[in-house]
Amino acid sequence: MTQQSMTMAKALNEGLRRAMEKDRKVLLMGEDIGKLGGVFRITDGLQKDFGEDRVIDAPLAESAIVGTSVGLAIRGYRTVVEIQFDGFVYPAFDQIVSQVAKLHKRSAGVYTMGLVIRLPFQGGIGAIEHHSESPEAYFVHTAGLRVVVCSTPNDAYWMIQQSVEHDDPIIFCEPKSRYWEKGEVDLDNPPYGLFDAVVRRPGTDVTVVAWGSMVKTALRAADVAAEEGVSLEVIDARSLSPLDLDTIATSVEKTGRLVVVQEAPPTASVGSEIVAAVTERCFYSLRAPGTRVSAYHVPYPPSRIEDAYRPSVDRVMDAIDRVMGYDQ
Amino acid sequence: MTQQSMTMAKALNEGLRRAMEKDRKVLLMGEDIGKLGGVFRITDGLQKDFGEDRVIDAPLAESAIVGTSVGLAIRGYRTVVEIQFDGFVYPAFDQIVSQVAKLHKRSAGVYTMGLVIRLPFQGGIGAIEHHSESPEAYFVHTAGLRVVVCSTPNDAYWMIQQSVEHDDPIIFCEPKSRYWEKGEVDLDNPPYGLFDAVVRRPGTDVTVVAWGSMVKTALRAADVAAEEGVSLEVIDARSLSPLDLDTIATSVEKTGRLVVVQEAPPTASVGSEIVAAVTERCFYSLRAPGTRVSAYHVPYPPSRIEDAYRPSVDRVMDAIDRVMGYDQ
Amino acid sequence: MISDELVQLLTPEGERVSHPEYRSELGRDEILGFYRDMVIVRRLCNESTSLQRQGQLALWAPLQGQEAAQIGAGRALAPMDFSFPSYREHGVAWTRGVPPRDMLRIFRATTTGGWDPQQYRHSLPMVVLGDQTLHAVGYAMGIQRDGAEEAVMTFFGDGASSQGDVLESFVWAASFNAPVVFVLQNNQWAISEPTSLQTKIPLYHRAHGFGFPGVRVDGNDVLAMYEVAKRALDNARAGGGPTLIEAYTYRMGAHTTSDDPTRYRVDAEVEVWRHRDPIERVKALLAREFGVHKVTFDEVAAEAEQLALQLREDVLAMDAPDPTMMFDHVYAESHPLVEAGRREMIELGISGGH
Amino acid sequence: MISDELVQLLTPEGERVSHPEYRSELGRDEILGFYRDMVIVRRLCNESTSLQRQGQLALWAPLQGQEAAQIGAGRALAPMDFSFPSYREHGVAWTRGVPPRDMLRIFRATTTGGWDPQQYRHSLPMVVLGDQTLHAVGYAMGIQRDGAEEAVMTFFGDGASSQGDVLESFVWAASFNAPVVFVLQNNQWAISEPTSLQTKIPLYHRAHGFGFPGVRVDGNDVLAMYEVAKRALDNARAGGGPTLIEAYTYRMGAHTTSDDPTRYRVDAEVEVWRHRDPIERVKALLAREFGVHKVTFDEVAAEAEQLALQLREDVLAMDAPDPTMMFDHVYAESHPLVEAGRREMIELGISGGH
Ligand SMILES: Cc1ncc(C[n+]2csc(CCOP(=O)(O)OP(=O)(O)O)c2C)c(N)n1
Ligand SMILES: Cc1ncc(C[n+]2csc(CCOP(=O)(O)OP(=O)(O)O)c2C)c(N)n1
Ligand SMILES: [Mg+2]
Ligand SMILES: [Mg+2]
Repeated sequence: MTQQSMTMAKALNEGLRRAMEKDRKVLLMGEDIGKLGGVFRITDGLQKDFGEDRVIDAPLAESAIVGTSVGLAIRGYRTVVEIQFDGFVYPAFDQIVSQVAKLHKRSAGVYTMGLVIRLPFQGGIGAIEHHSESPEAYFVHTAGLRVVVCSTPNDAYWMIQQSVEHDDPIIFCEPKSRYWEKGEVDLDNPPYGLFDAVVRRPGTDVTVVAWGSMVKTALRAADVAAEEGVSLEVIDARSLSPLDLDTIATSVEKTGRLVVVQEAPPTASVGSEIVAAVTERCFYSLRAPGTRVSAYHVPYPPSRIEDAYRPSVDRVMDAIDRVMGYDQ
Repeated sequence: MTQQSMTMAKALNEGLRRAMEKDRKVLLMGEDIGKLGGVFRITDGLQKDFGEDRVIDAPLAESAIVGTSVGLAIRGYRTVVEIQFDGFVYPAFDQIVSQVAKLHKRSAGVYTMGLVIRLPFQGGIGAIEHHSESPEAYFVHTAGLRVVVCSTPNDAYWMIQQSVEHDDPIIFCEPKSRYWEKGEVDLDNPPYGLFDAVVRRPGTDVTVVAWGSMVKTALRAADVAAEEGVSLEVIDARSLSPLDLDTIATSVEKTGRLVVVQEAPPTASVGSEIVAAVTERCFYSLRAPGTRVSAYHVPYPPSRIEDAYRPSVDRVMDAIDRVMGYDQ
Repeated sequence: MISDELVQLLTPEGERVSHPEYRSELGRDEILGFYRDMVIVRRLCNESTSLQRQGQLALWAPLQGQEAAQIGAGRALAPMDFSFPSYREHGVAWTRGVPPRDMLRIFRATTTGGWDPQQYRHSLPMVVLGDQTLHAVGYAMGIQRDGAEEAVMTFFGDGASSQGDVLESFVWAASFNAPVVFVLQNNQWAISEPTSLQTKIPLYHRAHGFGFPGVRVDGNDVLAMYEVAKRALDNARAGGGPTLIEAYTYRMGAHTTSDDPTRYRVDAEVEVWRHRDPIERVKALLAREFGVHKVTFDEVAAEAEQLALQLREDVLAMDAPDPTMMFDHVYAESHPLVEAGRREMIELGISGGH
Repeated sequence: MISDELVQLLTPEGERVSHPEYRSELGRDEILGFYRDMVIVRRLCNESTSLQRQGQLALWAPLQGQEAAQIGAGRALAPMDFSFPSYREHGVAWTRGVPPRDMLRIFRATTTGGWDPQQYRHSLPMVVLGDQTLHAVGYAMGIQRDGAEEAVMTFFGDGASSQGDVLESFVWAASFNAPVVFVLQNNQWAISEPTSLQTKIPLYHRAHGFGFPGVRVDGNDVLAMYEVAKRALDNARAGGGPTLIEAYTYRMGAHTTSDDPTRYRVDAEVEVWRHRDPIERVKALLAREFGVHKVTFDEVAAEAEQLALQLREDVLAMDAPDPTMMFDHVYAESHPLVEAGRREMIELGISGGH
């Protein structure tokens, strides 16, 4: 087993490189992804090695980036699109929702929409407005799309490759605040299936589901809780569409309590979905109502106060206390 | 009390007329809303009476329709935008989510975004693709917007006026399959507040929450259930953001059972939100898990089979049977 | 001539006119072929309108008046080229070999597609205004990467010309010098809105502002349409980049069968355009210049009649699909929510041609 | 002259050149005023860059090189006109009277706004590329409905020129003949992308395709910018409709303080543009033509220095807001979810300058 320690940014870069080496139909397209290597350097060096025809610096228009990727898909290419920041995906919303999500269906399976839309998402980097959003719910709600989130370098390396190989369109969410954190990457074997949720830390009292940046927050909360004698089982959802409800439900049946931690605002969110779906499946096992720890129902605030907006360990612990106190 | 029987389409038309008479800053803008009166004739005759400056036939670009309405709002106008069909709102998504929803906040309250975006939505009219969608969840998830739905002519008449007068941006959803159904309109007094849910039929066994076209489906299900000896309390949610959770929770505390009926696909939907929020508030009252009856997680199908996609009385009854059977 | 700017090779009276840049050298058989195409697509269109009136179709978008624009452009395509239509291009679909019954499936609302777009190298109808233009440019970028000598053609209307996606597709086509030909059918109306609402100057000028050629063609002149389209496609295949062709034409009928044009336009305008009929002028030319006889025209009419009958028969035989088809092809690979939906539907007994 | 197409009234050497259509009749005081503006905004910009380097700002988007484009355009605005900037228009904000400290609030990340846009008749920075152009056109439509003699100016970059929203704003401005002036600052770069990626021809041509005038101006020549902008605004106020002004200029610095331009452009290019500095040429003109002395220039420099000091002081005094401010002004009227959030935060003890 070849192990290597690298940042998530590097793991994505290496994963993309490997995907491009394997299949010459794989293209990258986005703003500033060529010479600059993208504002986060995820595509660093790839244009130099694969040429301008395969690593395409795009004119500044997100709808066109996605729309032309659809045309390339019809021609048999697989484009990995980089949206520079979460908040700039909305101009492409029509192409994503009405075309990317529906053309496989509309063509009765003839068109393969095997494109990947990379979305550096979530906050926590002290950025200005529109650079810290968590728009996953919009895409999870949309039939025809799949949505996955990496939270470790190893997952980043493998999930990006699995996404490129997968025939359905995938919104690939990258927690930008974790880009520079290092972790071990196994260069030989993927750790899990692309759509599997994973228990990151086993526990017995409360099931905590998180994704992206919030996995680490949940794990820190688990440390704190352990000191207080409460055992959290932390699940990294990894795939938001489809959700791996089996893994989550199995855990909830054991713990009897569910807390979902998300950076997105609460209403009609992925958190709402997990709570609703798990309640339906585990009604008799639940000793407390499934509880969400979310951002607030307000626009992303100026980043000087973002720590009060994004779920913190404190807020997670507050929810843990609430669900633990329920049946006492 | 002046009562008049009219269709929902006519009620909207009269409501818009009254709003325009009251305030000369009220404008209408949309595709084909002038001479044609809109493809559903909701604005019939208004351009003739209020002139081309106030009833604006727009070039065909939804992003521009919404974006220029934002500019008009900054100038002090209140524009009621007509999006021709639900499926054509996505090109305007960026302007709605990043501007309409956020400019009041961004300007620290200086800009009033008092615009209304009318969205003929939901299916059931035998239309071709993109003409029958239920995109409400996207807007409900978005902080800064409000989302309301009329389901009767009386509500249509009053809610459109209340929406125009309200200072926040409102996504005004109109169940197009109900446009031609008649009902009594009270021309003197609004029946309810704009953001109130309303019990359309009192009952004791199951709380059924619906909106738009599905209110009628829920009421029909209540008739069927009554014959089977099950008493449904049907609530018309009317406002989806904010949700009137007090009214819903009060009902659920009484019935102990919740079924949400929506035309939208299930995942991360308004139905998910209602189930999650009600479960949190009424955990000990619930005798069965909150249950959703939704469309399926597939793109809107060809309309010849739309009746199998949209929740039917049969599917609602199936859910009623399930929640009634839970604690037996 | 309608305007100085217009490329026209055949007057409404069927007389040839010369043009400094374009000339038609087509012979009798080719022109007769165009004539046949136009007569057939008009006949099929009328049949579709009456099928709709009889409740057999959910909707129909008639092409009447635009036969020359569509047949001229469509016939200029080479077999390996690929085309991306909007929703009114039944004439183009005909030139690509799409069976008429397949064109009607979407309007009978039994499918959201209708044919195998790769087989005919003609994409599916696009209802969202303008979205297809970006697909066309992307496809053209694929052609460039394959080093293939192929071109793409995409169709949109005067109304759609205002959409951001269409305008972005111009930016991209120019930036990447993509082998794409944009065919803007300016039929003067976007439902109830006249073209003057979308633009104050002729639409073909728009291309110049993006740095590629734009040409305005008499869209009711099939010879001019064919020549201009062919040159633009040849140029694209040879690496010359995009062209915008504005086919100046007229929507003789309603926007769709749901529309009532009497609310917004006057008969006199329609009458003016009736005299510019795209079919009559070719018929006059064929008769005069090539001595084509009435019997030949009658044969074409009879063939069209036959196809219309066949179409009617095919449409009436099209049943609603099994509702579980909504779960097919949502994803290329299995998805738990889709499978759960399918199971639920089967358990509820809704499936099975209900 | 950089190109024949360019309106230029003052060479990089500070010599006047004549132009068939435009001439400057400004006197000493006005030109000195422009000089002062440019010196000050450059100095404030540099101060902001160092504040960012010292960790006092989250980000900074320098305007260096674009002072003439912004001051010329901004000074052409009448008090009642309204302007819609992008995120780099600190110079324009200065001409509108926005206090420098307020411009920096967004970059200190203590707000997503920063000033009262109605008070200064200058909208808030727009980070989403191009969205503001539609707001400008809508606002201009409001002016038309009010029968007011006012105009709107909106700013965007060469990169943003590819966005659908910008192009739709051209469609609308033309269709409604809106009193709006588009100022496209073509600073040659969109982060790492050269303008040649967005277009193969000069960007001002784009307006012609939409049916309104486009002019390319030497964006480093404040006199030319002022005259062209003033004429365009006068024309707009008089009902003459929109104009696109392409200010041909150069981004001397990094895109923002997060950017590293050495990865994508060569120093030699920057050097060429250093010789076209917008401030030096005005200084030369003032000295030669109006006999302005060193002491005056020194006074301006001292004033700029003073303002920079003041800015630094103001910025350092800007504390993080109370986190509960995130719940203010989300809605104009009370919203239960927002109030619940506020309550939760207060109960958790997070608020209170934490
Ligand atoms: C994005 C979008 N907005 C609105 C519509 C509704 N709509 C369908 S056709 C049409 C008019 C289109 O006119 P034009 O582009 O000139 O094409 P034509 O119908 O004349 O062929 C409109 C507004 C749509 N299909 N898509
Ligand atoms: C819709 C959108 N997409 C992407 C970005 C990220 N972004 C910020 S500035 C920029 C480059 C803009 O270049 P240009 O328009 O030339 O303006 P300049 O920065 O040169 O002033 C990009 C890509 C954005 N802000 N908005
Ligand atoms: Mg048209
Ligand atoms: Mg630039």
